[in-house]
Amino acid sequence: MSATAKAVGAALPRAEVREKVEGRAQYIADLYRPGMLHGAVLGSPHAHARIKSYDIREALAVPGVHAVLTGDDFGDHRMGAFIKDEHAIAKGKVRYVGEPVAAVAAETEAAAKLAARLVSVEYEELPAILSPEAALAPDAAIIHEDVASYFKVFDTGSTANVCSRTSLTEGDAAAWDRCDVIVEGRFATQPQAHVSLEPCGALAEPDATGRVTLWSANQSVFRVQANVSESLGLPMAQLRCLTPRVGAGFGNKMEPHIQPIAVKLALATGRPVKLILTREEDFEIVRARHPFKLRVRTGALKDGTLVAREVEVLLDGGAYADDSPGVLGYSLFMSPGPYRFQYRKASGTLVYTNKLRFGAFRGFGNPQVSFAGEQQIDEIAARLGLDPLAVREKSMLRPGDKWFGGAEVGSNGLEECIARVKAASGWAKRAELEPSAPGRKRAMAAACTAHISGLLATGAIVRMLEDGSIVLNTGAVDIGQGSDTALTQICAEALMVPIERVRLASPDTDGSPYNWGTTASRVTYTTGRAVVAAALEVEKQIKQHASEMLECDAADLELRPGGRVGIVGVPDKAVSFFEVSARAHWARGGPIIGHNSLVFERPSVDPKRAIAVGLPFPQIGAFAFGALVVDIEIDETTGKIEVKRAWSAADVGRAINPLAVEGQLEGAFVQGMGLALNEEMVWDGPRLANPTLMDYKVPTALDSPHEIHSIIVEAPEPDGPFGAKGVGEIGINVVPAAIANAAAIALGKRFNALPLTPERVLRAMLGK
Amino acid sequence: MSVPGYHRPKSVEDAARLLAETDGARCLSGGATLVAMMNASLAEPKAIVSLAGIPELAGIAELANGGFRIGAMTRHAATAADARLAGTLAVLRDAARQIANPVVRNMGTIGGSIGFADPAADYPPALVAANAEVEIVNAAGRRRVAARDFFVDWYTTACGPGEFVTGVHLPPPRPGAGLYRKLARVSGDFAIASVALSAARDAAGVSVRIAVGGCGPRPIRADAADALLSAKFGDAAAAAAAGEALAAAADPVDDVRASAEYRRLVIPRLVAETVAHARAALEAR
Amino acid sequence: MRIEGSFVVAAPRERVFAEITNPALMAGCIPGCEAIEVIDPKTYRARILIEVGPIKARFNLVVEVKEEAPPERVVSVTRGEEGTRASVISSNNELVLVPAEGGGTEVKYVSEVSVTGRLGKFGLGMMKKKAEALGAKFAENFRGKIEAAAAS
Amino acid sequence: MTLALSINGRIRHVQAGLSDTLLTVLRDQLLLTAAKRGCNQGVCGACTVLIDGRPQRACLSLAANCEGAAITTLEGLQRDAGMARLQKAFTATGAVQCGFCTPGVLVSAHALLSHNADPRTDEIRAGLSGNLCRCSGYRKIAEAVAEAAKEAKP
Repeated sequence: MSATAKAVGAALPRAEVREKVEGRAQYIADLYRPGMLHGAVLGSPHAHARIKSYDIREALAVPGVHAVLTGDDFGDHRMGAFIKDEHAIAKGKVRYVGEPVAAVAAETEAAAKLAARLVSVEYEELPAILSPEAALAPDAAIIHEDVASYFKVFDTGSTANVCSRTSLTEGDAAAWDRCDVIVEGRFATQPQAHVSLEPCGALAEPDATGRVTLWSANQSVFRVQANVSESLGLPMAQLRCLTPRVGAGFGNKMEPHIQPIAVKLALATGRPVKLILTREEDFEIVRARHPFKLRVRTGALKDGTLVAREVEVLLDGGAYADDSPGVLGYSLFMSPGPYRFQYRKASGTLVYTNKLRFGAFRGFGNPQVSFAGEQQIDEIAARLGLDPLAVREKSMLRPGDKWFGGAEVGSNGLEECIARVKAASGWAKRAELEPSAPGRKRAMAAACTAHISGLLATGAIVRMLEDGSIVLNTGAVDIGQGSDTALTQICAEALMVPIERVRLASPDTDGSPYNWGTTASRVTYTTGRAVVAAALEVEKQIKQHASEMLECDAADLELRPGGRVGIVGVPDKAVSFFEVSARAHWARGGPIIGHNSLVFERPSVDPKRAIAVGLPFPQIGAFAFGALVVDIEIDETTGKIEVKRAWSAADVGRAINPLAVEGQLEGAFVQGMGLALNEEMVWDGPRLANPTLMDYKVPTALDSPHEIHSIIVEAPEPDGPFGAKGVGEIGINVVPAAIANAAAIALGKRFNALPLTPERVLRAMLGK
Repeated sequence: MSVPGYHRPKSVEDAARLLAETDGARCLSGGATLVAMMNASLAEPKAIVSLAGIPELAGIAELANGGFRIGAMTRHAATAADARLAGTLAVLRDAARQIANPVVRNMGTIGGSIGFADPAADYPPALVAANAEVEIVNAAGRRRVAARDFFVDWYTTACGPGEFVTGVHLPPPRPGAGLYRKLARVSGDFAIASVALSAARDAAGVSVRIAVGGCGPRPIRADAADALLSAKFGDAAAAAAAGEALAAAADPVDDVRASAEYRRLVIPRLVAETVAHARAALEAR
Repeated sequence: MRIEGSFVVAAPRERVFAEITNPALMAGCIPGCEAIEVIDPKTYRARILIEVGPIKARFNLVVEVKEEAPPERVVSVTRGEEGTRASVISSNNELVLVPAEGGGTEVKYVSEVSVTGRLGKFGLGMMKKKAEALGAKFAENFRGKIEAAAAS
Repeated sequence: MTLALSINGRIRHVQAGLSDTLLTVLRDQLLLTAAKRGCNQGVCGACTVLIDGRPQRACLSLAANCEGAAITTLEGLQRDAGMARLQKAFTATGAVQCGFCTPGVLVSAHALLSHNADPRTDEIRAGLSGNLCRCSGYRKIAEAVAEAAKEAKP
């Protein structure tokens, strides 16, 4: 890249793409260490049972076994993002089928798996709670008897099987009386599996002093460090957490999976231990998207002006809280959608059940509430005979408006998003769309969304090496979404150096500044801000040196492309970063290091405007906006829905790397299609019935349309890095809602449950 | 230098003998099914008899009567690409083309697939509609079983202990149409329900064979359905009646792909659509 | 995994009840049953081989009769494992005998079966389908035995 | 038991039992880790390698059954002109995100282009329908394959 070409905004290839296309990229399962043992776990056969006793003699007798660990070998330490309710391994009680009960380290994987099976455990079965309703029944068995004593990071209101409850209210309920049309409905969404193509895994290696180096498939080396240290009762400093390449996460790897057990096995054997889950264990043990039950009401005036929205949700949280309180809170916070309402109320309850923990998954509750809310806006438009997008344009949030609860909204490009998808899709002439063959129905529909990017803390360290090249260290894990590339571009742009002169250090809890994690679409925005600020400190130090070298005032200096600094207006009066850095290292001032730390501080709720109870995040993030149009066909013989074309616009503030932004919008759309049309985790009583890729199917290249038009809208965010906001999740939020809206137009039937399988659609068509 | 327990006999007779004499021996053809089960520790064979070394099991050969013999080791990709399987036999090609995906079609074999006899697989109904026969061998010799009698129950065929499939015999292709309509959740999945139809047309009229997959322990067929369609191939009412007859004969279950009730609901609709497409194909000629 | 079914036997209820609680006869009717051993009047040990395609699963089961209300109802619990504990199976079974017209007896059976381990993960779909076939085969064998005995 | 397998043009000696798959042998003994284990059931495609020139699932191929076959992994295609064009196109079009599916996709795409030099978009997508990708939504992957095919034209 020439010295003058811009880094930010350039559709550059991924920094690490070469090793990936040459098959040299190393993921957790590809790592080998000398003397490495293999780990395996035994899953609970019961959904809810007390553990009476263990007998590990048979397991220990298996040739090549080095350690067999059960709950008795783990202290009574608990971890958890919002509620510390989870041991590293089942201890005293099992709470879902498949929950790790015992763990083995052996010379070979086969020996470890055989030995794990031979650990015999005596259980006292308890009634299994398999639905939120059963959890709330007065006589229900209690899953976490001592929930009251757990440490909680916010006022969760936990009692009996209620894990947390949240409510947020703004405006005057009398607004309902002013409504000319009110639509109300009950909706249900299904559990979805992430199916990151790489199953979870970890490799832990102790050193002589008992300090453990832990590689693992993760979305945050710092959350791994925190969770492992909390669940094993180790000081954080005793753990050094690293990350190999990660084969996607989508939320599956944000909180812990098998890391605490791998570390305990390593400490027990004094040997490196590698534990890679099978695909089936990844389905059964880790986490999945929350199934929601919703009751939603929306009211509007005759002319389509939206007036009031009320949402009530019931969440199945599974056996452990994990990120669920955050998903509950966030889904309520986003439930009104990007519109002006005079009255908004959202309340919900999260309950424990004896299923695997439900946790973070791209969209974090937004797809679930949007499936209901965005259909009700279409229902209102249909009743009033209005264009569904016109109804949205009439009431959409405009620049300067606040979000539900009073949170500040920076830039707002929603209007342009809607205009761009309308134009690109030929929305005005959607009624003229013809089915591609007889026996098929065709329709076009739309939906709008907003999403935050932000949340919590991040840092950046920019170091200039002796030769003037730059090492950037942020601790942000690239799970495939392209943050390594984007952050490098931001740093190169800030210091006006060619991108090849900036290298990103791999996340390492020993050397990286803290980063909460790659989640909530936050890395480009929050970590990008820290990178810009850290680069600014480097710039100041460079100018200080240059002012002494060029004998001028630092204020008269400017950075120039290619790693130079010179006097404004005097082209030949300049020095190179190499000269400055050499001076700093060998003569004056010391090595040049810029550092910045920040936490997102804007409050999520203005107490003067809204009443919040049990909101799990006092601060939330910057707001991105999006609009989606889909063109679908329904096969009248079978009810099967095919998506032919889609236009997905997102206001991302500034596209740091347009290729990466398009990749997020296209990938999110197809993952959203899976959620909309066929993906569903199915339980057969207490056990998951389809924990394999033979039985749980995700869209293939033939099930997704080639015409997915991603449209980048740029309304610069005032404090975003070069104006950028996040884009990781927004592209999935309203895919189910838009497809359901199109199906409703094509068939004249409203769908209030996901997925929209051929069966569900044909039944609706035939009124069965 | 090969692995103990692994055998690669050169002849069908050697293979049959090895299977009969070796305890816990299993046949390996393409591996798409058996190795997947071994990886899941569902099948733990003590010996493997690979059929890859037996020349007569590979390839599609034209027979003296104008029909064809498809060797058990013929991969789906080869069956899908063989233009000689035309007219009424096109139903088999259409089915082979829709199995799984291109990479698995390079591995999976017709012998392996029908030997495992998952009723939601694509060959069972197609072979019934093509009026095929399955060639089976055991230590004593070879025999042939009509496809409609070969598939007995869930994952159970007419093959007895020590027996394995050596090939499939197809009658001569007759002018007409052959179609396989597959309804699945996503591309490459097993069928929720499928309809295989061959319609031979000659001076005397149209002779139809139809079978439904994925909706019972074996491919569903009904003499009444064949008769109704053959008598009035153009008639929508006949197609509807045939669909009802097949739905009645079906014995679907609820599974992760769909409910039994939906399968009963969709069979007549798929049959009607497939018959309409076949009729259009006949009229086009 | 819920397995249920019913079939009619041309024999009076008392007769059917006596046979259904007679391990020796049941051994001959349960498809794949290789051995049955009475531990005490309420407890049997059984070894059952189930073959589904290339899958061979030999289950070592313990059947405990929980409730017996002759001649109409038997409730039992089955627990066991197969291979080196490759799969663990447990099921709650209920058998109800209802007089059918013409002096026969309708046998209704319901089992709530839980399978974990290799068969639970991979074979659940196949096992459910095979179980339906096994149920039908059991009915056929049982009816054959009872009606043959009644006829002689 | 020692087994001699032809891998990327060289005979490699490996230990293999009856149930060891080619994928296990490639990854754990020969440290050829381009082929990935995504499901071990032949569905995801991340383990796709060439066996006698045809793309197949390494996880469903028994090592014992591969004696005498020519096995080619992505590591063995680094000096192949067709693969170089694919790698260049995948890099330029943004067809790679997490990269876990990429080796399998590249091997399948390479096989597709070797017998269909100028495939239509729907043919590319059919050819890759056995390689799951959860990040990209497939569009840029199909574009990259079309781009590589265009580059190959004289």
